[in-house]
Amino acid sequence: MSLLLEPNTSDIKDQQLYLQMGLSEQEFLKVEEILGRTPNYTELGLFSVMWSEHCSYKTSKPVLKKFPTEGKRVIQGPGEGAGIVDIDDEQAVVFKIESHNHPSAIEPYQGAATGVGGIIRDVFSMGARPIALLNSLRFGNLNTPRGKYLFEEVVAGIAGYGNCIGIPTVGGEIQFDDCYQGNPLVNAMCVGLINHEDIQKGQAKGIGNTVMYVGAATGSDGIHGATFASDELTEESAEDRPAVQVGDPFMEKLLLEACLELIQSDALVGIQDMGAAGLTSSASEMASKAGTGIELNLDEVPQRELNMTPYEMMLSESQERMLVVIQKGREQEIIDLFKKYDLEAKSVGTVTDDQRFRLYHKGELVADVPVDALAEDAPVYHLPSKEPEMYRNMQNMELPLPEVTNYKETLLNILKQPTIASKEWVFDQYDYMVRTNTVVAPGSDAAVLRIRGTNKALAMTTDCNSRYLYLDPEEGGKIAVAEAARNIVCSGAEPLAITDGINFGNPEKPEVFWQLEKATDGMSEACSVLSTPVIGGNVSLYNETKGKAVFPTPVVGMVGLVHDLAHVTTQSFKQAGDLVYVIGESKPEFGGSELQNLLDGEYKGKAPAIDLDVEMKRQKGLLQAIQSQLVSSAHDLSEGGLAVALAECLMDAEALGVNVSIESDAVTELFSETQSRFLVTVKPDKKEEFERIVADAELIGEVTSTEEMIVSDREENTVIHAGVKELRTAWKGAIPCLLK
Amino acid sequence: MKFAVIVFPGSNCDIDMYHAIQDELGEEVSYVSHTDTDLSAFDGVLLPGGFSHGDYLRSGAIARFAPIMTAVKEAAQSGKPVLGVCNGFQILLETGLLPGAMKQNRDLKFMCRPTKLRVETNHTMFTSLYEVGEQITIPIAHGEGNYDCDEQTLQAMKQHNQIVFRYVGDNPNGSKDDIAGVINKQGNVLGMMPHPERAVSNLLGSEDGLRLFQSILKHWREKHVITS
Amino acid sequence: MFKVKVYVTLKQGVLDPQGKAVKGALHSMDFQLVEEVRIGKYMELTVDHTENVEAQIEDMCKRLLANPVMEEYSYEIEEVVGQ
Amino acid sequence: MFKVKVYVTLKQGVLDPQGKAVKGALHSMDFQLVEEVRIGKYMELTVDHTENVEAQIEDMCKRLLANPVMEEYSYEIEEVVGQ
Ligand SMILES: Nc1ncnc2c1ncn2[C@@H]1O[C@H](COP(=O)(O)OP(=O)(O)O)[C@@H](O)[C@H]1O
Ligand SMILES: [Mg+2]
Repeated sequence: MSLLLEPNTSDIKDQQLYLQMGLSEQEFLKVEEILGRTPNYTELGLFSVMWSEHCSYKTSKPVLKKFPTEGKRVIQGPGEGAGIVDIDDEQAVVFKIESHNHPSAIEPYQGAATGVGGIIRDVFSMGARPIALLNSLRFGNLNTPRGKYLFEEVVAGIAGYGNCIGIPTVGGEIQFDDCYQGNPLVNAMCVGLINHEDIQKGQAKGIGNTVMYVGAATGSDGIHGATFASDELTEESAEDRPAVQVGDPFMEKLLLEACLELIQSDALVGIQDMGAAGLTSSASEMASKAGTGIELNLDEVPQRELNMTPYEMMLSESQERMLVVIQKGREQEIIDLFKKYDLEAKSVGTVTDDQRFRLYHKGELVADVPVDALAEDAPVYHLPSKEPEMYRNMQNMELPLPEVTNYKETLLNILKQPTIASKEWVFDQYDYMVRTNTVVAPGSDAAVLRIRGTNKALAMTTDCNSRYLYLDPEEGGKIAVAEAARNIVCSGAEPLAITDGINFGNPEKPEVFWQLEKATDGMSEACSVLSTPVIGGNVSLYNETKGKAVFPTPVVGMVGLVHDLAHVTTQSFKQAGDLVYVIGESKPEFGGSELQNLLDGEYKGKAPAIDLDVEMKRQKGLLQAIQSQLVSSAHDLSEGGLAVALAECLMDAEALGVNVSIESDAVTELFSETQSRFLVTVKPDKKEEFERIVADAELIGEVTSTEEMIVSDREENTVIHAGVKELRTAWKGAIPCLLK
Repeated sequence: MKFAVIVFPGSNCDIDMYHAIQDELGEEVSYVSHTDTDLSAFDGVLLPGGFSHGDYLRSGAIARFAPIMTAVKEAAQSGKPVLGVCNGFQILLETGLLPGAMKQNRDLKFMCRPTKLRVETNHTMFTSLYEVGEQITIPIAHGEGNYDCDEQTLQAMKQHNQIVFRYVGDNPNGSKDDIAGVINKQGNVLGMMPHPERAVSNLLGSEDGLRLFQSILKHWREKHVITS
Repeated sequence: MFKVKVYVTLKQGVLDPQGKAVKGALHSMDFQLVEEVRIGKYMELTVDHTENVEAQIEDMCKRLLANPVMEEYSYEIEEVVGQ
Repeated sequence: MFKVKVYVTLKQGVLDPQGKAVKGALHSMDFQLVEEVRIGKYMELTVDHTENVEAQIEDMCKRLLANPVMEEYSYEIEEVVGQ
């Protein structure tokens, strides 16, 4: 597009071009009011991306405000590239999750890859060394070619980026349900490590300082990505779009190393990555946060294509770019530093004192707007909310106890459900070991990475069972946080904080907004009770196809601190003779359960209930027992209940089996998804001490040396008698088999 | 003994190699940039894994032209131990210091997992501390580890005992003759896809790779009894 | 029998990191004459004689051989005589 | 200016895992007519006018663009007129 063809101000008004860019009539009027005139095309572009939901959180702000964000270890809460939590010894952990749902629906490999690239930049722009990647994925059931294609390509894209840049992908979660068929969810999380003294901020301070552009050249890829991310996917989406963003992990590896060297330079004033809305958001946010202004000369912006317009440059979402502010006069040092890494650093502007955002192109002033108007003054909407009828119906529904005739076959069938089945097919493609710190690899409750040079380690996980949220967003929201914490505790770590990835449907529908409110209420409460503040996150709305929203899916990414490597615990059974305990009693709770999915093919009734105080007490007790080295293995009970958990503890164990007996109704005991429960093994000589510390633990059997899982009832009738090999074959073979 | 870990743009197992030598073997080690040209100060040269130059075009193809590669060839000629792991192996193949070439894995997917290897010979400076036929566990992590060479080359390698490691059981990537690692005729340049530097401590799952580095050290000590 | 040559290239505007790296390598090898490199795929298909070969090839390209979101394709069909 | 098209293919006899996979996929999509698929690279170089273009291209192919151990290459050089 050349400048000559660009619409002028009267086109913008007459043809209401702002509507196509995602600005409403009122928003457009507000822009006119702020400027005191009609914006030109470039300016309109700036407002449209900065006022998109993706950048401004205009509809989600009111609900996000409720999150508890403070804690004694929190160094940086929401607001910067990523949150930061203290882990003692002048070290801190930096982490954040981000969604790339819409790009992944259109081009799954590159969409997922650039999602990973983006979250990595968020972390190293804080000055941290990225040490691990996780993800949280949602797909439709693997029964259509398109569904399989999306799954395979997303996984390959995540692998392609993470492996090449050399950051281990150590964990994640995947759920398959039909509501995600047309709108898969791809959330990527990055965890970094930093020394307190190296913490950076994305601020453009110091009038007269130089704004420099580093990294890849700007192309016309991903223009208006932020706006599209705030819109519903349609059939035409693919054609609508400008060039797909392509990730270059090699370039990012160079950029990462160069930026970490730059952090050590006292010439650096501020640094921020160019993510959504590219140059526009990074420049305007840095100025707005510092209370300054910025002037950019777009002729200096490195460009990959000929004749790019200011509009295109400002809205491009080309990957692997950063914006840095440098002390005036020290530009050459920075140019030299980046040159060592084969990268270009270019002065593109200056920090000014008048809080304006000014752009020059070919000697002309092409945009002049107040920075705060872009970054801070986006409208905030308090959307109407309405309890859906469906929720009442579900609450009032009395579910009969599910009928199971053959327990073993039922277990085998549940193990074959892709949501439950082994994810080895996935994590086999991720280099989860690179940088040799991975103490617990994918396959246990949480991944654990040692911190070199210390005796500490970090545990990390992503979790969210959206089926519960579908039935009851508030309980489901609580459970998502609690489940993440359980996984952290089972690994021997103290839960520190969470990052959240809010993936919902169209918030303009009152029922969807109600889900958003309730889910965040539940999460907030759980975060308060469990002392895991929210230190950052991401919102992705409009996840709908043909008017149908995905299940409310607020993904929780949690990090925990292992105080001593000796505390690291995994879910696999360790030794024959160890005593098997279940902490917590089961109740007949099957709403949203895997058994319900299997038997009825739908989710209905009440979601499992959760008592957060009980949850916290049990987690504390279990963690204390683990830290006192009384526990051989620990696993939380989640999807599929006790039967699945028992099987999972045997999958990677070497030549072991288990023999347990259950007290009450077998369906409830084996398949109910009652919350706040754990499956733990303990050496016989630690029995008493363990029982003293963990109150609600019930001894149900022992680990055996025959590779069999045997469950019997009170009358000593065998309920399940299965070979570990057949369980393993069902569980490990399921996903490869579905992909054939 | 003094080791050099060569760092190419895009290397990412350099740090793992470095720590394996420093922390677990307990010897001296330095990073050496791809733009350097001199390795005379070092007793052993390590080419680490990763994605040099993004592995674009073919893995190892672009790294091969780095200035340091002339010095690597000199080191190889002078009989110093040169070890290429994963991407390092691919670079040695592209350079022609080792025979054969690497293709995409049979299943066209990157794979990361512990693998079982059989030590085919312990008559090398890299494997003297293993038993012949011994099975060891060392992880792989690669997308292009499907080793290939023509029949003639294969026969010649067999004749000269140049196949050092083979995969046991499942051949993960489709490599010809289950080859996981090969050595040059002179016996001082070893290339292997599995990562011994990731298997140097039980905390991370295996320490079977440590003896490979210890073998190098042992060989060097035997050669340098007098000077040190 | 037909021999079909299919060429798949990235669409205009789509970043080609591979081409960029190769160009850099060629420059460092002193092939300064190279202005730009774009890398794509080249496929050779051996195909049985059937009626609507061209339509089928078109279909294969669209559905599998090229990714229409970011790639373009073209092909040549040659009849293989004799053997 | 020249436009150079370079084709790099696996040597005859070298197993092509990617080609095999694509053939399998085409068959499962009911393109039974496909007998064989071989996958290679297609590169487009834009090259300045210099004297010995052909010799330089030959050199690039030999040294970098193809791996002589398992690949073959061919190229076409077209003069770009005008612009
Ligand atoms: N997308 C993924 N990427 C990497 N690892 C995964 C992924 N999905 C699942 N895993 C791993 O598989 C194991 C089981 O996952 P999951 O069933 O979600 O565990 P849990 O229910 O305990 O949270 C975990 O170790 C997890 O990290
Ligand atoms: Mg768990």
